[in-house]
Amino acid sequence: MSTTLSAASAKPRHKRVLPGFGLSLGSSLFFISLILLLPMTGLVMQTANMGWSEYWYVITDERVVASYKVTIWAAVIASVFNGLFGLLLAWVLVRYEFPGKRILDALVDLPFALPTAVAGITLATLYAENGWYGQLLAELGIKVAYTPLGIVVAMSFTSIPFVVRTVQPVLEELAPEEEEAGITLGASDWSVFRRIILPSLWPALVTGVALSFTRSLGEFGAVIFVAGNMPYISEITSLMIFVRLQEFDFPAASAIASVVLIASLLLLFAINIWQARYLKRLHGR
Amino acid sequence: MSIRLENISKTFGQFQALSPLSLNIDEGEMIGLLGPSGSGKTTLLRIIAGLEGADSGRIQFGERDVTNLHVRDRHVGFVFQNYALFRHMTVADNVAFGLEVMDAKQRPNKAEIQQRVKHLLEMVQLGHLANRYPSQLSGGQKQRIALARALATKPDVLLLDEPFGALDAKVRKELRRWLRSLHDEIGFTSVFVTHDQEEALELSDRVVVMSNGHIEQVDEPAQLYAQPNSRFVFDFLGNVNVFDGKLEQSRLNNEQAWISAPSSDVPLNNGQLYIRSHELALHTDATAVANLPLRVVAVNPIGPEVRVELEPHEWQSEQIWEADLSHADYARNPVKRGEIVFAEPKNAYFFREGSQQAPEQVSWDSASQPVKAK
Amino acid sequence: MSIRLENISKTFGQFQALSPLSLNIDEGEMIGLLGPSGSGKTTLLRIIAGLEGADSGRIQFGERDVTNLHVRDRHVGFVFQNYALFRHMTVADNVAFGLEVMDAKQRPNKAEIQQRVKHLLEMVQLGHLANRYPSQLSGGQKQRIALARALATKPDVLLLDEPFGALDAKVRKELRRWLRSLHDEIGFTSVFVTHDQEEALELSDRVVVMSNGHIEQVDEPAQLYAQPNSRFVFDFLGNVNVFDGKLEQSRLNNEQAWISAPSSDVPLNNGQLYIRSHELALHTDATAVANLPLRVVAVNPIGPEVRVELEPHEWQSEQIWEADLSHADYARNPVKRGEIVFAEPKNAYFFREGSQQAPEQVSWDSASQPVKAK
Amino acid sequence: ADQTILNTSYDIARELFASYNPVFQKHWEEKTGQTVEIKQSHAGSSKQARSILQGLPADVVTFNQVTDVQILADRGKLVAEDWKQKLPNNSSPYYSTTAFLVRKGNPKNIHDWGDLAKEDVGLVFPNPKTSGNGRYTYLAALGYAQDQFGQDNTDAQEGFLKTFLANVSVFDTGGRGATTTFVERGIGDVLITFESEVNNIRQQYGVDDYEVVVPKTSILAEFPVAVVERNSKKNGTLDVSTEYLSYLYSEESQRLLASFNYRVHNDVVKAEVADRFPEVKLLTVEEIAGGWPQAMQNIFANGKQLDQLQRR
Amino acid sequence: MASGQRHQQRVGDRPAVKYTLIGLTLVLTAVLLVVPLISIFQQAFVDGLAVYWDSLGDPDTLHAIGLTMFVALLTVPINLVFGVLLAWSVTRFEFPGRKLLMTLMDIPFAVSPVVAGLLYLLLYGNNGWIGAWLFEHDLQLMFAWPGIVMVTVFVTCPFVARELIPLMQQQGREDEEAAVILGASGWQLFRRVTLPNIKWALLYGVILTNARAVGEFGAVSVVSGNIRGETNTLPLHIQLLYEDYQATAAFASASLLAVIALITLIFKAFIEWRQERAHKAESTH
Ligand SMILES: Nc1ncnc2c1ncn2[C@@H]1O[C@H](COP(=O)(O)OP(=O)(O)OP(=O)(O)O)[C@@H](O)[C@H]1O
Ligand SMILES: Nc1ncnc2c1ncn2[C@@H]1O[C@H](COP(=O)(O)OP(=O)(O)OP(=O)(O)O)[C@@H](O)[C@H]1O
Ligand SMILES: [Mg+2]
Ligand SMILES: [Mg+2]
Repeated sequence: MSTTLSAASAKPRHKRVLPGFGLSLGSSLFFISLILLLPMTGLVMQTANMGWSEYWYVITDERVVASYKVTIWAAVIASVFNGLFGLLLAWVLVRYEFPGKRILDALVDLPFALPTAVAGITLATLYAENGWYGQLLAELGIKVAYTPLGIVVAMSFTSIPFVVRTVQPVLEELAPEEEEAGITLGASDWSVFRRIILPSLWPALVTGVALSFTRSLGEFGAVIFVAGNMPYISEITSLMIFVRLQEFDFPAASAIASVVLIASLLLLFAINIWQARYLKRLHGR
Repeated sequence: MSIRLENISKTFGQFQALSPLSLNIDEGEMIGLLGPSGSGKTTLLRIIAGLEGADSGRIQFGERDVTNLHVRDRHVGFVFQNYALFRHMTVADNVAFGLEVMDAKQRPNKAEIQQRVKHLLEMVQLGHLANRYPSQLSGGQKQRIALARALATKPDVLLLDEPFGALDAKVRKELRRWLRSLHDEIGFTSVFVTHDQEEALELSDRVVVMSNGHIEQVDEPAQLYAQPNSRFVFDFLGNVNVFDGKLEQSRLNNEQAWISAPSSDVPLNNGQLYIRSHELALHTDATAVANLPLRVVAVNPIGPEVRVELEPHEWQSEQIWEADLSHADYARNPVKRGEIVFAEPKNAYFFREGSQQAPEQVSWDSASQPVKAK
Repeated sequence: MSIRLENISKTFGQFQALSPLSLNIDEGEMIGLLGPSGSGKTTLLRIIAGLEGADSGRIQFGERDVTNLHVRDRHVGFVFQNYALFRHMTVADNVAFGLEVMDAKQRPNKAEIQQRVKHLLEMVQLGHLANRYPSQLSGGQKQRIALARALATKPDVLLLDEPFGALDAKVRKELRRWLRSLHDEIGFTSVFVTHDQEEALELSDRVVVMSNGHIEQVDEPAQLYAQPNSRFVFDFLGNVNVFDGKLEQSRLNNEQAWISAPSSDVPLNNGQLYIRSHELALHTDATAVANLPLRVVAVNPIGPEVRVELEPHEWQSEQIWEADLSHADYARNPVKRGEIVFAEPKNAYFFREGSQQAPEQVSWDSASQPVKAK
Repeated sequence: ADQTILNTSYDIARELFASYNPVFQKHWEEKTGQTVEIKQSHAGSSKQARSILQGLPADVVTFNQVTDVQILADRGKLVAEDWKQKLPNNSSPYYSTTAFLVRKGNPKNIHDWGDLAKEDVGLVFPNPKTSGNGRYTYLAALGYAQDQFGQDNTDAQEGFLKTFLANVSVFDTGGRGATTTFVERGIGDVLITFESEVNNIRQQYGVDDYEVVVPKTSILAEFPVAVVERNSKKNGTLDVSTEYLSYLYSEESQRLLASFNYRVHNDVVKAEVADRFPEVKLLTVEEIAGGWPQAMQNIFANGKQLDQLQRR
Repeated sequence: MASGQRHQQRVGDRPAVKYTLIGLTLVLTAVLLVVPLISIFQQAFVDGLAVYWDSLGDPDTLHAIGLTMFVALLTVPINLVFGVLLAWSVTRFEFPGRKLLMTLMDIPFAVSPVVAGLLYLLLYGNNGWIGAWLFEHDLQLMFAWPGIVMVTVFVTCPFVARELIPLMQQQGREDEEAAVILGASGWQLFRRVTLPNIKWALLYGVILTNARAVGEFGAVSVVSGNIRGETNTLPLHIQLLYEDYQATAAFASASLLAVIALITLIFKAFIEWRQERAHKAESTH
């Protein structure tokens, strides 16, 4: 017994069962460093050239702050709208059979494929007061193009696929039993949806909305054509970055970009963590 | 609440999952649906609940025709095979759900609901887990919560799909007993699905044996065991040895082996004798009753019994034979692997060749009859 | 190939899934790992296979230390609980996989592989399904394909995780028997996980009973049944009735009830008597051996036996008692629900109060001893 | 081709240089017997300058912003310090001015800058923050105000500019966007842009639907050109690059430029096209703001005059 | 007595609800996605078919199409390999920092494309610390096709991994473990077991990557240098045409992009459908 003890107490070196840990993690890290992180150093170095107070001054400039407000509000509205519309689209695509469903499914990805500027010009054409939609809306007294509402339209157009594509697979995987359990307990369709299905979709839906939101924060090409770009009213943050670039003020551009970037990353990270917690509660692991 | 099914049938695409079948269930009865996988048990249960629509036929709950009634309005309790607890709600919220979604008119107020949930959780002995999430429960606990949830709205009918399928033998037994006592106490009508014969026999007032979308037999457990009305039921209710014999000289012969005409007064014919494994005695020589030489393949002591596996010697049988002996019997004649032994049946069921009728029960000596009463 | 585990332990995060344990398995043995859910059976099996690394300890296959050997090089066959068949490959391709991925040097040529696959499929009696996809098979068929796939590379060690867990009782029995005969024929060493005691007892040469990451007992089935060395093993291997008694006047007393000192020569003490349910006789009056009044709660004829559930009358027991009677015994005294009857133990196991040792076997009359040999 | 040069230009000069390049190629071949290939890059001129600073290997720049050339000299020493003196007219072979496009019949009766600060006049011009075109517009308005209210009456000037800015309906980021907004979306009453553009637009969208109004005073908008010496030296194309720009001053070239609605300096050509270019009093940036560096610093920089006037 | 009626059992299967939701989706999709698409074609064909073909036949347009294809052709395989490696490392192994890695992967969604381009420019441009070195060694990355490929890779790199990770998480490791036990090497394991299981998600990721790579404007425009017939991609070319009052030609090219996107997406829907049908046929006989 005691003779084998020394041999046994040495911790065995267990090789990973599945191959490719070193290769896959190594090359992923290499790739992420090279493609994603290395360029970030440019941002850091540009902003590092400024002092803290100058940085603060640049990112809290009155007009820039106004643009944060506009951008965030528009992005919030657009992503909430996308949350609703995306959920509806995903639901209809998963739950029902109807002719043309596959084409509808394909159309969802259209906004990814169109250059954003084309999207912007097209939306401006449609929503301008002499456009197809603009005329109708004008009769109702609603102006979309060249108002903050235009920003919302452009943002939701460019980011709708995010919600659909994150919710869809989860909805597909949803087992019918919980739903049926709800119904046998006498719940109406609406209660079942709200109290049983929706909570299961939450993590995916929130992730989709968050992706849609961050994408909207950064959107430029599509927005500027419909925004009107009036100071303090319809100027978005991306435009402020663009202006700084026009002025060859790279540090200032980097500073404002870093604000958006940090905010987006924090949001995404927070959501990843929240989602892991939520899922842990659901699945117990 | 009694349940009456008339000519219920169901097809999925081309596949006939249920051939038209009828079944009456009395108020307060506990019915077990027993059958092999794919025999349509779940489908039938779901049709009763209203989760699936029948293609034809009629369903009555008591006096009420519920055929076209929505699940929601049938007011049944349903316990799903894998529990289907709401994962994002605490145990208490799960149980409260059925109460909270009631019409505003009927719905008890908050305090009442809380009271009721507390009472239900105590009834299933899990009061201390009210604030846990389902993922933090063991299988047996989940099962009990699923039951409590189904019972919260006081349904008249409780339907359970393999309620104990995924549980350990021990937990299973405990829950089974608990369910029975709950049933007796509250008095709802219940139907449960199982593919475990022991469970069906132990738990139900009557067992419905299904195969291929048909009902094969509906009977009380003892009756079912004593008088299976088809080969299928026979086969399904525990191990059985089959002797395929030709009538010659008032003996059933199979090559070198034979079994003499039984003492009971049944006209013999060509046909098959079904002999349960605990109704076989093993001897070192042929007896007057039978000459069934078998080679011992394995001897396995399984708890209170010794199970001897036997291979026909110089005659034919499709399957290995099995004899279940008490330790005492075994001690009297401790057969060894490889030996040739001679089996003698005590009781058997005779399936007449070419006949579709229920088998005749036959016996050779004064072996006790199985009990029939509950 | 023999297997030798020494001081194997494993933690997941904070959780000790296996406390250091050792186990020797002989060449050609078939070992059953039995235990409740979460006791570490799967973990142990995966560590033997090399799918999981142990935190400490050593594993030897024959003379070879394989502790640090990669799964690939351990050359074991593994059958997963839910089969893990490759969904996109036909049955034949699944079976051929292990052969096709061999080193070019060792790999048989195309024709040989085909030949071998054909042979394996015939061995598992599924030659006609070679071109189907896994989704088109029933559970039992899938299981057999998983076995054929694992055996294709002729492993010396076969590991199976609940190989029959998801199957019908009938199919299960058939496959079980088939696996045993395959094992005896080919002669690999095998370890299988189960939580079905009957399966473990019937199939294995030796059974390893686990609980909470410990090995509770390793023994041959008969031995295990005859001499369980702990309450846990006892409890786990079938139903048991517990009488908690205080020694007074050389009787074990529990309120109004008592059991006299057994005939065997064991010094009594306070402690618990464990009595298996088929070792209880029921009488209409107290006997010299015992005065155990019980109220009949239920009488269930379950196949060859009648199971009587009993509730202690004027004494205390944590659980319902159960007596399994033969139909003959029952016919002699056909008790009814609600009646008071008196139980008398034939054999029992005595757990001395405060002692952690194995129980002593005690008996009151000349009841036959269970067999011990296989 | 024996040599290749890259001409980096502003975004709407595509057709202009598409016409000029063959002319020059022919000239160069006649002169030296060599063939030259000319590659074109078009984008906003600030963006182009940025790209060149970061390594776009341009041999010559033909911009619509003096500052964008200047930055090449200041930041990167890519262009000679004295680039303005290398060619006539401040190295600006053609020029234009800021003019108005109004809808048919001039319903709002717009004739001069003063009319733009009237109530209910909607203006469309590019954002001075993002577009050189917009900066010219702003400076022209400032020049008019200085002219009108006197150099020192800054209050009156700013009052005028404030209403002027408040009348803006849409700030597009570039000239083209503003044009689209005005013409295709039907927004605003006046589009303010380069005179050369105004004429292009009329040609594009219909001569009859719009009228051009050239105010009496306006700004001199120069279109500077320069050789990116560091690149062209490296590429060995200094000669052809220099000649590429000088030849813009030839009569043939000037005629070509004029056909694109630019004003030119060549007297012969000037006389030929006099009827198309009304007399305007052209103020220079130097006169209005003391030069581009000062304009950028005191007017357009973050928080300076423009920002102050736009503050709500 | 016999009633063949079907019961509604899943939430939202009641015809009234079902058709309302489908209708609402179709209307919303039509308004938000289809009409903009039609409007692009309308503007492309405004001057007739001949002009449409002419504008597509322009050598600069043809070159832009070629360059765009070329960039997509390089980008897609790079991101394919990276996406698979990343998904493999994240789903098949446990290691500290897994969550962070998954968040980092989302950076491109959080960064505005223009800023993304700027980041590359700041790093690899002449004034960046790598760019200076490149300049000395006469290596032109920015304002040439390598730069375009680099930023396109950046912008599209999350798509494949994002498609694969949830699927591979859900499928678990058991199939692969079975293969390893049977002696499969890493490559055999991947090619013969993993790949067939993930091929649909992979295809979908590739299609999204391709769609986005073909349509990317903002980031590319920063690093391209806009040299006609050399570094102008199709979206840049569209922008240029539009700026140059060639709206019809611009929209013709835009419609081409939309068509490319739609064709790939419908192609995907088609093979999915065939696969599904083949599978159904298999499992029923
Ligand atoms: N939605 C469905 N579509 C097609 N076939 C179905 C469907 N539901 C059930 N079936 C088929 O109907 C038959 C009966 O199924 P059912 O689920 O009722 O069997 P079961 O007796 O409950 O079996 P198990 O013991 O395996 O649960 C099976 O062959 C099954 O494949
Ligand atoms: N990867 C893991 N991470 C954390 N805990 C684990 C992991 N795998 C197993 N465990 C825990 O280790 C314990 C033993 O698990 P194991 O799967 O070996 O049990 P088992 O005996 O096979 O049970 P069952 O009969 O339910 O399959 C359990 O409590 C389980 O929760
Ligand atoms: Mg079922
Ligand atoms: Mg396990």
